Amino acid sequence: MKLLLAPYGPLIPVLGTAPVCVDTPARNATELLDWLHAQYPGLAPWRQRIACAVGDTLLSADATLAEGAEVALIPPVSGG
Amino acid sequence: MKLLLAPYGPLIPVLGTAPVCVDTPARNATELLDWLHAQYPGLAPWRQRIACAVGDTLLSADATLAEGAEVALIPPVSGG
Amino acid sequence: MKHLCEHPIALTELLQGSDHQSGAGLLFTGTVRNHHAGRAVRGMSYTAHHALAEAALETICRDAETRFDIVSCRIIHRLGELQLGDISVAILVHSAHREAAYEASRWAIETLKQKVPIWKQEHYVDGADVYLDGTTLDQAL
Amino acid sequence: MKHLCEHPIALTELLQGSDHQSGAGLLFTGTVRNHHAGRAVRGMSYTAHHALAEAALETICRDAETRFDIVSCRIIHRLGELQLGDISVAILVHSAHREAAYEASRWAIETLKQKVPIWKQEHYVDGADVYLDGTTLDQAL
Repeated sequence: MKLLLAPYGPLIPVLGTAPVCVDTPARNATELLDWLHAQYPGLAPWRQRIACAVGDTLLSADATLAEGAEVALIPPVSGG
Repeated sequence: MKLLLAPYGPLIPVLGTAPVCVDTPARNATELLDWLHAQYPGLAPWRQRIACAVGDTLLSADATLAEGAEVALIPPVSGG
Repeated sequence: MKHLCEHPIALTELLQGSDHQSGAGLLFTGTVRNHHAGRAVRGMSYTAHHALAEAALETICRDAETRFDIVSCRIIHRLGELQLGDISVAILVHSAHREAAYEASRWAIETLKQKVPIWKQEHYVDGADVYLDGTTLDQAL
Repeated sequence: MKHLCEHPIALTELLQGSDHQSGAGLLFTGTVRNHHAGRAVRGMSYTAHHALAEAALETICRDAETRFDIVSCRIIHRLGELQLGDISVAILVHSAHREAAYEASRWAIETLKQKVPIWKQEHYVDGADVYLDGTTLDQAL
């Protein structure tokens, strides 16, 4: 399935700037992150620390992904 | 001994505005307040609640008073 | 007068001057409210023992800077006739870390209310003028 | 954008509009510091997931107004390139009594740091650019 990823903050130097086009067998948010960690060893510091969002909705672990979806990758936040 | 009293805040409606000239046998701050309470029953709500100052110094209980001194009478404070 | 003022408190001026050491700023303002203990308020008068109040406010600022890990503490208290919404007191604290700013600011306003010879007289809509009961100074006799 | 802004935060505007219900105002500001963990800082970049950050900041303001006895909570967070001394975040709380203002303000800044998708990248005098390690969202997988 093709997805458009939008990495944020410290994920940009690892994954590149949005849109990052990927073709992945992942069907839901958890599988997408597992797949990304396998593809990008540079993501190791963010294991279990990335949230996914589509539009303005944060995704639950089993949220299914639609072909062509734009998925935001949200690392730990540091505003203030 | 003659003193010039300067009442502040809620003491003004009771004692009048400064300078309030008094002639009192009091020799120190405590005696002055005892004497004032006897002279002005309206001071009853402020029994043991008034501090005395000369210039920018708050007086201790036994601080002696000089003839003609200007004594500020400082009731409970309510700034802020 | 450094800490007391007879004119409206200029917050913009107070806030000016960036301070590259500090990461946190905390500005507390006290404002004349339109009600107190169920009565409608139309205004407020503040009076002070000027010399003692200036000295007490200066002591609070310096003590705050000693007791807490802050860069600076400034206090301005207004005197005279205030209207609804007017600012009666402003306390500005700068610090490297925010915890200390919150603690110092809170301490400064509480201490001000206990130690500084300033008096508040409320003017009610019904025409009454009332001095609020305050905090007795430690030096009271 | 209601809570995010790309230009310098106008404190004077934020502070305007007297509120006759409230007796206490508390303005917290976070400022770019000239040092962090022993390194000399020359500036900072802030980026955000705009839609999520706006929604998260709005939720914090409304939650603060529900959890604490306050009249209002406003938050503005700056994005883009900031210089030393620039304000990155401003939180303004109004309340009838000061206790609630301090509690709500403190809660708002702590919650902002934990929940809002904004990222800080520090630019050091030595040329390095470093994203600070942040707080993992509850929804992280």
